[in-house]
Amino acid sequence: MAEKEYAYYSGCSLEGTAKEYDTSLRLVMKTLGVKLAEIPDWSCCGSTPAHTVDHVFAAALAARNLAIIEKMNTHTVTVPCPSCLTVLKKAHIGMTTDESFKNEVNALLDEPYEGKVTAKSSLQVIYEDIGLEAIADRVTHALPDLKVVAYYGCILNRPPDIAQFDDPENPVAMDKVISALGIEVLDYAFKTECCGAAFGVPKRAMVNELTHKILSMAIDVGANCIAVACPLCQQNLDLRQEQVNQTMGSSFNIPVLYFTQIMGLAYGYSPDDLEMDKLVVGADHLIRSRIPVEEYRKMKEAEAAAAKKPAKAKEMKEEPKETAKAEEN
Amino acid sequence: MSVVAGKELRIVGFLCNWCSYGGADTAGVSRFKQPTDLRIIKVPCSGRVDPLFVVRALLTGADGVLVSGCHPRDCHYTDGNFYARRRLEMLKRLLPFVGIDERRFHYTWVSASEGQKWQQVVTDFTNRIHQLGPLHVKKENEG
Amino acid sequence: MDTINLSNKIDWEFIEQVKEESGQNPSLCYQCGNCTAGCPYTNYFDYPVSMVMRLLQAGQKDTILNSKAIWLCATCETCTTRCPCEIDVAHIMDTLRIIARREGKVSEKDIKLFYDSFLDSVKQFGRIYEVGTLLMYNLRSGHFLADADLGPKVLTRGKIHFFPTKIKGSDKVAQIFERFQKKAKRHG
Amino acid sequence: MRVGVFICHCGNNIAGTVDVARVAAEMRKLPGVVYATNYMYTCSEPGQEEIKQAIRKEGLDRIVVAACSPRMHENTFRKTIEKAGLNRYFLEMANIREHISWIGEDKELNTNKAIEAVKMAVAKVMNNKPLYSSSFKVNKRVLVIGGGVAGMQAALDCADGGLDVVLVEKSPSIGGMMSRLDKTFPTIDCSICILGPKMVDVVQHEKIKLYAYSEIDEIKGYVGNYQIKIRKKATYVDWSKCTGCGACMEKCPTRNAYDHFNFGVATTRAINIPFPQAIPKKAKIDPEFCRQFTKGKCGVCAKICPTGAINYEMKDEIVAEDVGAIIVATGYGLFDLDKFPEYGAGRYPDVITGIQYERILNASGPTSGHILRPSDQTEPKTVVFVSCAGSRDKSLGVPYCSNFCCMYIAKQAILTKDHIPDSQSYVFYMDIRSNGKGYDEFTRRAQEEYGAKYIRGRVAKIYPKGKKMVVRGADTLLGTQVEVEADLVVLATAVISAPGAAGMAEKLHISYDTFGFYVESHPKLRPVETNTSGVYLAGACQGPKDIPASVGQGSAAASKVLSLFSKDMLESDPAIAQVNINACVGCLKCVKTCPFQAIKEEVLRNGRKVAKVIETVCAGCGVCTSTCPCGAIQLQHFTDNQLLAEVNAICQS
Repeated sequence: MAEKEYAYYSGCSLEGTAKEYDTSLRLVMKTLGVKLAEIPDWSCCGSTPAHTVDHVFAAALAARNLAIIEKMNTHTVTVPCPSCLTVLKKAHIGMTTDESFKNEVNALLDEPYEGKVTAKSSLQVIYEDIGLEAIADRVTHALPDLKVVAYYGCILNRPPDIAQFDDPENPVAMDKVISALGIEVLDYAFKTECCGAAFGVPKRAMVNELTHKILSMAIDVGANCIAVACPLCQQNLDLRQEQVNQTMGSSFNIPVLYFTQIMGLAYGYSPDDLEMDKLVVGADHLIRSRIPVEEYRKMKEAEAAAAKKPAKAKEMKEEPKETAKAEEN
Repeated sequence: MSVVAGKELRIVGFLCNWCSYGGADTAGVSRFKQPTDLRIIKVPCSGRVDPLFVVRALLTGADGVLVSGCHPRDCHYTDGNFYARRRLEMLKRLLPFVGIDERRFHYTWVSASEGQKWQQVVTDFTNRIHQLGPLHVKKENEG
Repeated sequence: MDTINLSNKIDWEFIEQVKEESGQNPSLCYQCGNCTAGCPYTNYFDYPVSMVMRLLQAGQKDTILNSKAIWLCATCETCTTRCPCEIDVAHIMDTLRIIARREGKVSEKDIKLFYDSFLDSVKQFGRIYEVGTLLMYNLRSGHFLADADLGPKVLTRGKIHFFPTKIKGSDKVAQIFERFQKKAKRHG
Repeated sequence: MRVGVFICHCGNNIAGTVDVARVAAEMRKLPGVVYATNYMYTCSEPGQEEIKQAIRKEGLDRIVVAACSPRMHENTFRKTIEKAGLNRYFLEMANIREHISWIGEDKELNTNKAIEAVKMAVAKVMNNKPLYSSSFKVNKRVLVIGGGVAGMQAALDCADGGLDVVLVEKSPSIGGMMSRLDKTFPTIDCSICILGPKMVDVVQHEKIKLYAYSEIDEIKGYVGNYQIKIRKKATYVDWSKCTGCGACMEKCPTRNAYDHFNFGVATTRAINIPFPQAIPKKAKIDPEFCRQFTKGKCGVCAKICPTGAINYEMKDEIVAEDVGAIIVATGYGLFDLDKFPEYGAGRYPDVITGIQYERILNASGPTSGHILRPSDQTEPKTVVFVSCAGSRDKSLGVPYCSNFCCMYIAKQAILTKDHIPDSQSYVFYMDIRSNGKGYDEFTRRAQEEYGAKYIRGRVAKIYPKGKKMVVRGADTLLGTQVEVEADLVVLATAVISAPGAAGMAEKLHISYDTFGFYVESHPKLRPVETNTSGVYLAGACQGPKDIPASVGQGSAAASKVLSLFSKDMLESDPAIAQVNINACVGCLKCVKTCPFQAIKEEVLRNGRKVAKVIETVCAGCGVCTSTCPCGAIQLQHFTDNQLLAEVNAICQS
C-alpha cells in the first residue's frame, strides 16, 4: 500500500485528558501505513465557548489552523476530536460559501485562509480512505470476550451538511470497523444521544443523568465495552462513571475505550503501548482472553468438530454449545 | 421608448407553450414578483426557436435573450427540446464570433408547475444582463 | 404568563436581527415539536426549543435572552439534523447566545464563566490548559470543589499536565482576540 | 388592414398596476390600429359583445385582446370573433396579467411593458393568415390505465355509456390500494365488501376488456386515434386454463416469497393468487423466488395443476390496441420505512407502516384479522400512531400534506380499540386535517368514545427497550418531552407518486410536477383534463386523494371521454407545418428531425423530391421549421415572419 499522508490536528484534549486516544491513534495509523504530519504551532480551535462569543471570532480561531495547514504538503487534515472537527469544518464551509464572511474572518488573522483544506475525522479516514479490507488484513489477535457497542456521540455525524460522513441517525462506520477486526458489535439505539458534552464541569448533575441513560442502554443490550471516538464522550462516560453511580444509585463498571485502542489490541499492541492504564474503569478482564488469530481459529475449529459429533446434523444445537464454551473461557 | 431608460434593459424571452409559458403563468398567479425587463414571445416548443431569432434579437437591439422549454424527457412533443438543446448549445459557442458575450444568451428548463423556479430564472438572468450592461450603447443614446 | 399584546409587544427588530445574524428564517417553523422531542436537554430547559422558536416568531426578546435554555444548549445538532423545515435551529440558539452575551444578559452564569475560563486559556497559551481552566473556573464560580472527586483519578493516571504548553504563536492567537475586541468596540 | 385592440382591466387585477387607458391610447397611435379601447371585464358577455360590435361597426379584420394568459381565454375570444365573422386565427392575445400586472410592482414600468406586449401582439396579428380545421374520424374506444378504484369507476362509467373499454392493470389483480384496506372512514364500511362487487362488475362487463398483470409499452398517435402497445407480462400460468383453485399455492414448497399484496407483512408462496377476492382469480409465479427458476428444478405446481396451466417457458407478450382517448388512473406510492433512520429504518419489526397495519387488521390478511405484532405474534396493548411520517417534511422532499392519513389513523385507532378493548392508542399529530363530510366528527369520536390519546407533537426517536418500543416525542401543548412504551408503532408514511409515474407521463406526453404527480389542465376549472387532448386523469396520480374524491374523478374523466366521443368527427388543429414546394430543395432534413414521423418524401410529377407533411400526424411543434435551411416548411400560426415580427416589435422600436 502506498503510504497516505494527512496533516494531523490532534486538538488540546489529546494532549491532556485524552492522551491515550492520541497514542493509540498514532500506533494504528502507523500499522495501517498512514503518515501523520504534525501541524507546526497549531492552536486551539475555539470549540463551543468561542461560538458563544461571535461567529466571525469563532471561525478565526479555527481558520488560523486551516491557514497553517494550507501551507503544508497535504491539504487534507485528519481530526480525531469531533468537536474540533465540527469547528474546523464550520469555519471552512462558512468561509468558502460566503465571500464577505471569509473577508471578515481573514481580517482577524495574520495569514489569510483561502479555503483549500479538507478536514476528515480520523474515523472517516480509517473507514473510507483505508477501508475495511485493509483494516481486517492487519489483525493479529482475536478478542473473543469483547461485546462492544459503538457510541458516536452527537456531532461526529451531525449536522449532515457539515459532517458529510455516515448516517446522522444510525451511523455504522465504527461498528463496521470494529466488526472488521473480528470483534462482536451489538446494535445500539443510543449511538448519537448527547452525553452532555462540555457541561460536565458547570452542569455536573445534568451530565450525570444523560450519561446514565447512555450507560444503561449499553448494559441493556448486553455490551461489556463501549467504543468511542470523542474525548468528551470518553471523559463523561468513563471518568464520570463513578459520579453517575453515586448520584443515580447505579453500579456501572463498563470500560469505555477509544475505538483506536480496540484496533490497537487487535493489531497486537500491548495494553501499555495503548495506555490502557489511563482508563478509569479498567478493561483488563476483557483483554485477558486475547489470543493470536491463528490459535483462535484452530480452537474454534476443534470446538466445532467436538460439538458436531454427539449431536448429529442438527444445526440448531450447535449455537448454544458454542456460546457456552465461549463463556467458559 | 421601448425600455424605460436607466431602469430596464431589453431582454427577449422565447417560451414554450406547454411548460415554461405555463411556469411563467404559475409565477404570475402566485404573485412571485420579478424584474420587468423581460418581453415574452410564445412558441409551441423550444425546438421551434431558430438560433437566427436569437442572433437577430441580439444584433438589432436586445441586451439579452432567454429561451426556456420543458425539462428533458418531459417535452410535450417527445423530444423537441432535445433538438433545441443541441442547436442552442451550438449557438452559445458561436455567439463570440459575432462579437456577442455568450452570457447574454441563456437557455433553461422550467415546467408549468415551477412558478418559483421561473421567478428565480428571470431574476437571475435579468441581474446578469444588468451586470453586463447594455449591448447597444449608441442606439440607446440616440433614443 | 402575562397577556402579550401582539399589537405592540412584538419586537420586529429583534426578529430581523436574529434572521440576519443567523441566516435562518424563523417563519419556516411550523411548531411540529421535533426539536423539543429530540433535545437531550428539554428536561433542563425553562423553555423547550420549539417554544424558543415560537418566542422568536413572536418577537419576545427579553424572555428569550433571559432564558436558561439558550445557555443550556450544548449544540449537539440533533434539532438541526431532524428539523423537517430545514432550519438550522442549533445555529439560531448559537446566535441567541451571542446576542445575550453582547447585551450582558446571561442567565446561566456558571456556563458563561466556564466558557470564559476556557477562552482565557486559549488567549494566554494558544491551547487549552485543562488544569488552569478548571482552577480558574472554580475560583470564579465559587464552586471551589467542583469535580474535585475527579482530581485524583485524572492525576494518578497522568491524564493531565500540571503545567501549560505555551505555543510559539500564542501571541498571534491573542491578537485574534484583540482584533476582534477592537472591531466589536468599533461597532458599538 | 384594420386592427382592433381591446385592453381588459380584469377588475383591479390588471388596472391596479397597469395604466390601461394609456395602453389603449398608445395603441391608437400604431399604424394599422384603427380602434383601441379598454374595458372592465373583456371576457364577460357584454365585453365580448363589445368586440363583436366593434368588428361590425369599425370593419375590423384583426383583433388583439390584452388580458389574462391565452392559456385561460384564447378559446373564448376565438369563438367571439368567429361569431362576428372573422377567422378564429385572426386573434392574438397579449398576456398583461400573469406576465405583467401580477408580477411587477412599479406601475410606470408595468404600463410600458404592457404597451410593448400589445405592440408585439399587433405586429404578429398583422402577419396572421386564416386557417381552417379539417375533420377526422374518432375511434370510440377508451384505454383506462390502472385498475384501482378510480380506474374501475372510469371504466364502468365509460362502458355503461356504451364505449368499448380497454383496462390495463399492472398487478395480477384489479382493486388497487382500496382492495388492501380493512375498513373505510368515516363510515367504517368494510372496504372489500363495497369494492368486491365493483370488481366483479368490471370483469363481467361485456364492454370491458381487462388486461391484468400488464403494462403500457408504447403510446403513439393523437386524440381520436391512439395506437397502444400493451405488454402482457409472463405469469408462467396459462390464464385461459387456470381456474383459480389454489392447489398449486397450497403445495408450493417456497414459503418465503415477498408478499406484494400484503406489503411484506407476511410471506407468500412463489406461485400465488394475491388474495381471496382477486380479480381475475388466477395464479402467477414469482420467478424471483420460484425454485424452478432459481434452482432449475422443482415442478411441483406443474405436477399438481389439474388443468395443466403451468408453463415455465412463458414469455412476455405484446398486444396492440387502438383507442381514441386515454384515462390515466395510476394511483400513488408510499414512503418506505428506510426513509426514517430515527425510527429504525425498518430494523425494528414492530415499527410498521399504516398500510401494513391495514393488512394486519384485515380478516383476510395474514393474521386473519387478529391484531398481532410482527416480532412475536402477541397482541399489542399499547399502539402508537405517528402521523406525517415524511409528509409535510421539506427535508425529505415531501412538503405537501398526504391528504388522508389523519383520517385513516383515527379509523385505525378506533378499530384497534374494537379488536382489543383493553388496548390504548396514542396518536402523535401536528394538525388534524379532517375537512370532508363527517370527517371531523369521526376524529372526535376516536378521542371521545374510543379514548385515543392525541398528542400534539412530532416523534423524534423510536428505540427498542426489552420487548417494548420506546417512542420519544414532544407534547408541544404541554411544552415537554413525552415517552410512550409501545408494543406496536404505526407510521402514517407519506403518499408519493406511483413508482414509474414520470416514465408513464413521458409516454403520454403529459406534464408532471416536481413530485411526479400529473398536472391537470387547470387546477380549478379543468381538474381531470391534461394539456394533451384526449388524455384525462383520475384519482391519486394527480395528487393524494381519498376514496370519494378518486371515485368522483373516475366518473368525471369518464364523462369527459363520453362527451368527446359524442361526435363522430373531431376537428384538427390547423396550426401545423406546411411545405412551400417551390422553396423546398428536397434535403429532407425535416424528415429526420420530426419527432412524430409526420413528414415524408414526395416525388413531384417532374421528378423533384420534396417534403410532405402528413396532416393528421403533425402535432405542430415546429422543429422542422427551425431545421429547414431555406424556410420552405413553415409551422402555421408560428411562421418565421410572425415570430420575427414580434422580435422586431421589441428590438427595433
